[in-house]
Amino acid sequence: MNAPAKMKASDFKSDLTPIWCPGCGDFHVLMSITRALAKLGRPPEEVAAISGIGCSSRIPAYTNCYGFHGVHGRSLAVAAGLKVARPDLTVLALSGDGDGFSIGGNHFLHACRRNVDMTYIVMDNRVYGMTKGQPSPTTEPDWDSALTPGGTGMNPFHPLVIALASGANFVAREFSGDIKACTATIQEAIEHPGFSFVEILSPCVTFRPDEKEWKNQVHNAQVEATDDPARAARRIMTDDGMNTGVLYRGSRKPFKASVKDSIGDLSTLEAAFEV
Amino acid sequence: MNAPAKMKASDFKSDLTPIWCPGCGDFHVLMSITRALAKLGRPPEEVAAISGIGCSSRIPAYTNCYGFHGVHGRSLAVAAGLKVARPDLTVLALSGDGDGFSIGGNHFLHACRRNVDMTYIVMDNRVYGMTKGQPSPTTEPDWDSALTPGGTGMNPFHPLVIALASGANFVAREFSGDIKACTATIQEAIEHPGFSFVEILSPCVTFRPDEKEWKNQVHNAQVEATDDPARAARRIMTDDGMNTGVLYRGSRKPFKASVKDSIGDLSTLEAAFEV
Amino acid sequence: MNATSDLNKNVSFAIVGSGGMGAITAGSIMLEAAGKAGFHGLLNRSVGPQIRGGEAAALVRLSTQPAFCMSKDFNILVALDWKNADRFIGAMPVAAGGIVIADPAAGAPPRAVIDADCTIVECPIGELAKAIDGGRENMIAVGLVSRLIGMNEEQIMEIVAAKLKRKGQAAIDIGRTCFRAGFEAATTFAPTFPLADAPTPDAKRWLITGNEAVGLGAMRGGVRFSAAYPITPATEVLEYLAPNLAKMGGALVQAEDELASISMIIGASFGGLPSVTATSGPGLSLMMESLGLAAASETPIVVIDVMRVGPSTGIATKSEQSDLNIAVYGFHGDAPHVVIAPLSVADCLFTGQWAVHIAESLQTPVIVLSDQSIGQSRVLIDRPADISFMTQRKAYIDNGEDYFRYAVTADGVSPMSLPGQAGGQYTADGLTHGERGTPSSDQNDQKQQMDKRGLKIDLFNFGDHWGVDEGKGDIVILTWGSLTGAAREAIVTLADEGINARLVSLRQVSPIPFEALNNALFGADKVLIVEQSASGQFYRHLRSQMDMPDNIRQLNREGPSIISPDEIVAQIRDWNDQ
Amino acid sequence: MNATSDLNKNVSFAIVGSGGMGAITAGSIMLEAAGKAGFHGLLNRSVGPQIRGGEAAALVRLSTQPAFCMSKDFNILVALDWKNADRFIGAMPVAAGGIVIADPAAGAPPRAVIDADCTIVECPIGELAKAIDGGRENMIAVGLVSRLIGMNEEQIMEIVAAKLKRKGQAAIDIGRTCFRAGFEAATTFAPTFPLADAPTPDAKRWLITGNEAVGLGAMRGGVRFSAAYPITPATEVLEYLAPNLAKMGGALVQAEDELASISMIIGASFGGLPSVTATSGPGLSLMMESLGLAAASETPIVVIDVMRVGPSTGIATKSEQSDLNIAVYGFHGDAPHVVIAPLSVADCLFTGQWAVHIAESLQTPVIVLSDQSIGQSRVLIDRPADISFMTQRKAYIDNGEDYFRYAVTADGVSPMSLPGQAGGQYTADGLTHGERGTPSSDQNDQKQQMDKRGLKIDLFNFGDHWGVDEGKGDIVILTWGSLTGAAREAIVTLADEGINARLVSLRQVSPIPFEALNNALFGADKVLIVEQSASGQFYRHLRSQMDMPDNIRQLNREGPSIISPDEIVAQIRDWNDQ
Ligand SMILES: Cc1ncc(C[n+]2csc(CCOP(=O)(O)OP(=O)(O)O)c2C)c(N)n1
Ligand SMILES: Cc1ncc(C[n+]2csc(CCOP(=O)(O)OP(=O)(O)O)c2C)c(N)n1
Ligand code: SF4
Ligand code: SF4
Ligand SMILES: [Mg+2]
Ligand SMILES: [Mg+2]
Repeated sequence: MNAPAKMKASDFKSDLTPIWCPGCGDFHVLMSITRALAKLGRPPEEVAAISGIGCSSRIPAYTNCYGFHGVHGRSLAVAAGLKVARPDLTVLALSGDGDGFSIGGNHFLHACRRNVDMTYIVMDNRVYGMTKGQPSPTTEPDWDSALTPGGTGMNPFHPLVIALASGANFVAREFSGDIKACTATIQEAIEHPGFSFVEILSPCVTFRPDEKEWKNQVHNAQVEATDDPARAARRIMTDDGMNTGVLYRGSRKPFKASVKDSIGDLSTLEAAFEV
Repeated sequence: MNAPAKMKASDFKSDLTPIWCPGCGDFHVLMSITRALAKLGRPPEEVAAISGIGCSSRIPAYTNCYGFHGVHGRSLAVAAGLKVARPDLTVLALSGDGDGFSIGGNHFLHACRRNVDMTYIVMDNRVYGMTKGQPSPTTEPDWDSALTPGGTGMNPFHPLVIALASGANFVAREFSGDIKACTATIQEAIEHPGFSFVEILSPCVTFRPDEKEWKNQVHNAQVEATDDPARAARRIMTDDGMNTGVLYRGSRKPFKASVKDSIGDLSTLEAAFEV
Repeated sequence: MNATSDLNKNVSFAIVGSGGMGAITAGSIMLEAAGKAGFHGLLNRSVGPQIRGGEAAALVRLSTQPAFCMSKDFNILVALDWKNADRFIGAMPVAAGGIVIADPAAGAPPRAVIDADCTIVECPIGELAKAIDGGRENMIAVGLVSRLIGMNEEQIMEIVAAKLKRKGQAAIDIGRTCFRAGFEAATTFAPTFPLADAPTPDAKRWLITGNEAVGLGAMRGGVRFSAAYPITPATEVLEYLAPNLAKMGGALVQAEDELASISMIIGASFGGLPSVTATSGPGLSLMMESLGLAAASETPIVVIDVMRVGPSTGIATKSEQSDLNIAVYGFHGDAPHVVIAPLSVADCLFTGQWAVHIAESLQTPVIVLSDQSIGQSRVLIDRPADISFMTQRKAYIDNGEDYFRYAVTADGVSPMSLPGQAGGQYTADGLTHGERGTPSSDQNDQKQQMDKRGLKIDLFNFGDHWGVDEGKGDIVILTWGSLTGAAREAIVTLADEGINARLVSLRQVSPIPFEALNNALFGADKVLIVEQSASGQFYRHLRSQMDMPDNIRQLNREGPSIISPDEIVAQIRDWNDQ
Repeated sequence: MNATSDLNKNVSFAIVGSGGMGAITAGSIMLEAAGKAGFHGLLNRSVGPQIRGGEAAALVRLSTQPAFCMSKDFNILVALDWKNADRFIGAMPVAAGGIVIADPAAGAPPRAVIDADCTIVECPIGELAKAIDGGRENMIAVGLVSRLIGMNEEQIMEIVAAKLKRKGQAAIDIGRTCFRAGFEAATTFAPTFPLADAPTPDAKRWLITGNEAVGLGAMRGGVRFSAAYPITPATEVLEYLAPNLAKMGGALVQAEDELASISMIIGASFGGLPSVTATSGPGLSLMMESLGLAAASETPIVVIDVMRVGPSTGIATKSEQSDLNIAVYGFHGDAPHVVIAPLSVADCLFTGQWAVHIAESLQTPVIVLSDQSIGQSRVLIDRPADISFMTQRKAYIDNGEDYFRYAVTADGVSPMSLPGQAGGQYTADGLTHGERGTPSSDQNDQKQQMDKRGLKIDLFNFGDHWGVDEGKGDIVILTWGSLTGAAREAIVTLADEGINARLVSLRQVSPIPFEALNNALFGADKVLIVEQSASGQFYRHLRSQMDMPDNIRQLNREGPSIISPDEIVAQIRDWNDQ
């Protein structure tokens, strides 16, 4: 990554009007991402934003980067393929809690483990927004919905702990409304080598109007980020889920395979078949 | 579960000859399962063994229980459906490290979280046996294979930590060669309410001959099982992967939905549509 | 009821606005009130990709007779606002001679409306609502439309009161005030479209969507377990099942993805419980491997695919009939199974029940191809008849002999034991296996079991449920599933013009009901094949398996715009003239 | 070479044993030695489900001319043991007049062998091996067979020495001692099957499997990225690519499942790199949703499906041609794409390369239907010609105007920018979209883009690679993919009998090459359609899309037993006699 050029957040915004509900937290996430990219200073064409399906997954087309809006749940795998094939690019995977932790859970586990140098931002609103309000893995057990009358009764999922246990190299949680913190953390996540994971609490004002209260509930983690995953995991497992900030900075080796200069002459390969 | 009747391990063995390689650890796992079931004392027809695809997943047909040998990676979901539909049965899901943690990783996460009352036994040989020796998520980073020359370079996966972080209610690790310990742990896992997970280190003598050494490497966990998942997770994240024994006994509420006595008369449902 | 001489047997209206304004609620209230008054009718909703703030429209047709499909144009269009109207107004054209009521504050009507041969009337809907404390535009719209079609305050307020009961009398009163304001505002509007009197129904009408009906049908068939992963436009099937299964002693589990949901119903069915899931194309794609497992392991399951526009993630909220290929041919290997399709919103009930009957009888997966156009339509129908199939899995009875789960039998169906039955233990297997279930790579085992699985379907008695053959004449309109309604209207219209055409439509999509279909097509002079798929999947499916008559034409296209009765009529008319 | 007068142009032998005994290594050594000596030949392996201790057999055919398929019976059968022989011996019958060499210590030969019209000779293979320090039965077997077919020590030892070089001279010497022991033991055995002299090849022969060849072909086509999830019988494609991609500057990533592997290659291809994955039926099922995404987002990818016996998990190690349906029709929605199939082991190379050419030219997914019978066969072939296609994605060139990724063009192919290109930014989308890629639910956008995606394939010049039309006569044997070899042998045999039959076989499975195929079938009197699928997927596919000649018969069945030239000959002979 070269030294920041004079780029503005607006250089990273497309001219499409987002189709989110007025007040949706994702507007702020979009702002933070474009600001972080501007600070990073790479031109938009060297950044690729990969997503799945969901309200949150609509985000790539609202940036002025290269984007890929794929099928539900697979953003991480598409992004990993892209990054290994094109190590020169800055690759972001962008997802929702349903896309990323429910149908996409397996790719999450293995992306952390694989530790490809990219950044994963999940807009966690603890609900399936796009399909009109079903519980996601991060939804509280007693949240009532048409699909799960009376609530799921299941403990919500700890994305940050799973990330740590599976080997993510940078782990943070932010709140969408705090654009400054989000911007700084996203920038750091991108600059951190290996797989960086940022969970952004991003309210769904339509199906979870209660989340409008989040702005009063989040609080900055009172602790310094650690580089001991076991310690970080224990800490997160016992926090209230509203702690924000960078929680873990690791130094594991990023994934080794990547495409280099292609050799066009296959004669050595062909010779191997001669008898 | 009623008081143990006089059942023998052989009552739980079918008359099929397993097609495993001579010396495969799975023979011992089969012995331990049948012994544990005998101790449990439920008749074989009240037990169902559900598996995916792999050498290890062949196990159901070698028992005299009801069995389901499904497709690769889905044993946990089939088992959950069965248990919710038939809460009267004892349900075991049986899998390998590839079946369970690679293609089946998402179901693993969510089965732990859902906490349906069943027992998950994974025969972990740190390799894909059936497809002739590719690395699995638990394989060491430097293990050489045709598919990953020089090794994957990736940190192996911590199934026990993932289980804890996602909410499994009972977590243990055993070594297949220690039939007595395996038997006791499997029995306890079955009797423990909610989702119980037992990882059994079970050598693949053909593709991982080095694993014949496991018998000298495993050692009983020197600590008491805890009921604090954060503590257990931290402990396991820092152990050497060769600790055996019950590592966590939880008391989370098992999954609530289950089928009860079916009501045949749907007239109240129909009335709801009348105008 | 209005008593002018100029009464209508049919009236269609659209209420358009932005998400959150309640246009769809307004349409629902009117439909329900009409149902109570004895009318038939249906409601479709048209919503944009935005959840809130995007466009949302209720399209309603009311009729004195059963209504088979939405009308292609609308007598009345009420616009609460015109936001994004360009994006969707093409789908709800105003009929010649129709009336458009628009709030001048919402800006100029879109081109398509201005150009239409209709009367445009201004009405300050927003202001009227604002003038009432707590007032809402949508109830003003209800008043406007009621006045124009001749519904009265009592008919409407009965429904409103029931809907708002929980919110208290004050809310009901506000609703009434809004209704009156709209009703009053419309006194001078013309033209009006007063409905003729409705015949008094024998029993209470039902108001139901296709998604609810297919869920209820499955439960009538005995389903007590479901596993769910939400997807538009199938989610309402699952949301119907969730509380109602629980009420009847059953259970629904929300799964982490479609791989899990299909696996869960396989597990439950292995345990003996008839089980179902619902999804749409993207989810069905993910289920194919396990559908093959259900076929090979002979585990009965029902998958309801509420089709939407494809390919890939396509258009979630719009209809197409383009999952026929994957449903019939999307398996790896040869995996005989059954695919059926409801012929109307009401028929979802029967088809849902029949699906369970077939699956349980044959121990095979059954795919139901519903689609958005019927799944999300709400209709007024006569109470559907009780149908009871003698559905039972062929049970294992312990006779002391060794049990062979996959025993070859005369009808191809092997007795199936259930966990808990002593002596019936076996391991179900998706690998090639012999009669006992043990994996095998033997040619004879493979052939024997493949033949058995084919035979049981070939020999099954599908009864006379294969489809419909209506009307007379040697022109045949051949279609399937949801387009049956449009085709039915078309033959009525054609008959009025003196052209005799028959409607032949398949409920049984695969295996093709060869005998019945050949009989139905016998002697046909012209056959028009109508389907909502750009590649003509239905036509290609038929011709892959049977010899087709010579004189065939196709009326087919991609979604989202649904083929209308008029288009069918036009094609037949043209062809007839040649 | 043996110089008796009674020389053979073809000889087939099988070496059977248990996994771990090295039967397959023995067969490979002989094949390689034969290749060096100028012969053609091929080797199939037959392995049971056990990794070790289960049955394992090498089936080898050597020939003085190109050999298209395995022979249906074997001149020589060497049994290292008879364990599980009943389970597989049916698949390797001894030819009339053949010889069976068995170790008496391994017990009695199975019924099928005893009943065969052949000579059974006892030979204490195990004892001979044990007598040599470090000796192995399989090298004894090599000696035995070499003696019977007339290969000499030097020919064999050159190969053995190369293979054992790393293990040192001692190992090589042990091998030689074993070879000699077997060779000596066989001096008195009869009958023998000495091979005629081989023609001297112009260049060095290649020894290659279909799985290797398709991998190399893809790399010739420009592939430098792959993502892999192992599955029998496709794993060797991936295991070939892993080290060889790395050598050429590319990379292979092992994925967590097939959902990930297909997604990864889509990502890499979006980045501009031609990409491939390989799988078999169960994995292909899991890839269908994302294959649809590749079609809708117009991302070029190649998926090699090495078919095995289905349905469901079926038989992993055996061949069938029953994934045609899913490959062609297994998409939800209408998603035009391309399906091709190699016609032989050697043709895997061309077809692999062609697949990449088509995918890149059309920005579409291409599915290659190989199968176990060619994927895992090892053959001796002449070095395949260099083929170079002018493969290039239609590139985006910044001309200062706004870029529309999905612009409508005359040939249906839109210029595609690649990340890094300034001004070319766009978001690829699997939702229905307009020219720019923005999601849309507009009928016109849907139609425009559907038409475009169909058109680009319709207009593509597939050249004369559609398939083969060989021989002459008005009887046509119509087949596809791997059965081409058997059909080719059949027409040769038929010609010898004076029956002129033509071979028409499709490499281009979908879209069907209508013009070429109609030309090939023009005037055909009888058409026999040959395929390895119980439901006749190929035949049904053809008739769904085109009018077929009247006089058609089918020779088709499920796997694992592969349709042989003899069966084809018998069918034609019968038909001709009628
Ligand atoms: C295979 C598949 N299954 C289901 C869906 C339906 N679907 C679309 S978005 C979504 C959930 C989105 O939730 P989340 O990722 O949290 O995004 P949000 O809308 O809340 O931002 C689902 C289930 C789909 N498109 N594809
Ligand atoms: C969808 C699918 N993908 C791949 C395979 C091939 N396959 C069969 S078993 C297996 C791995 C088995 O590994 P593991 O679960 O560790 O079992 P083991 O053989 O080691 O006991 C794979 C990849 C398959 N059968 N189905
Ligand atoms: S439904 Fe929720 S997540 Fe979706 S756009 Fe609206 S507020 Fe945002
Ligand atoms: S290959 Fe390995 S896991 Fe499979 S049976 Fe043999 S020893 Fe066991
Ligand atoms: Mg969400
Ligand atoms: Mg394993």
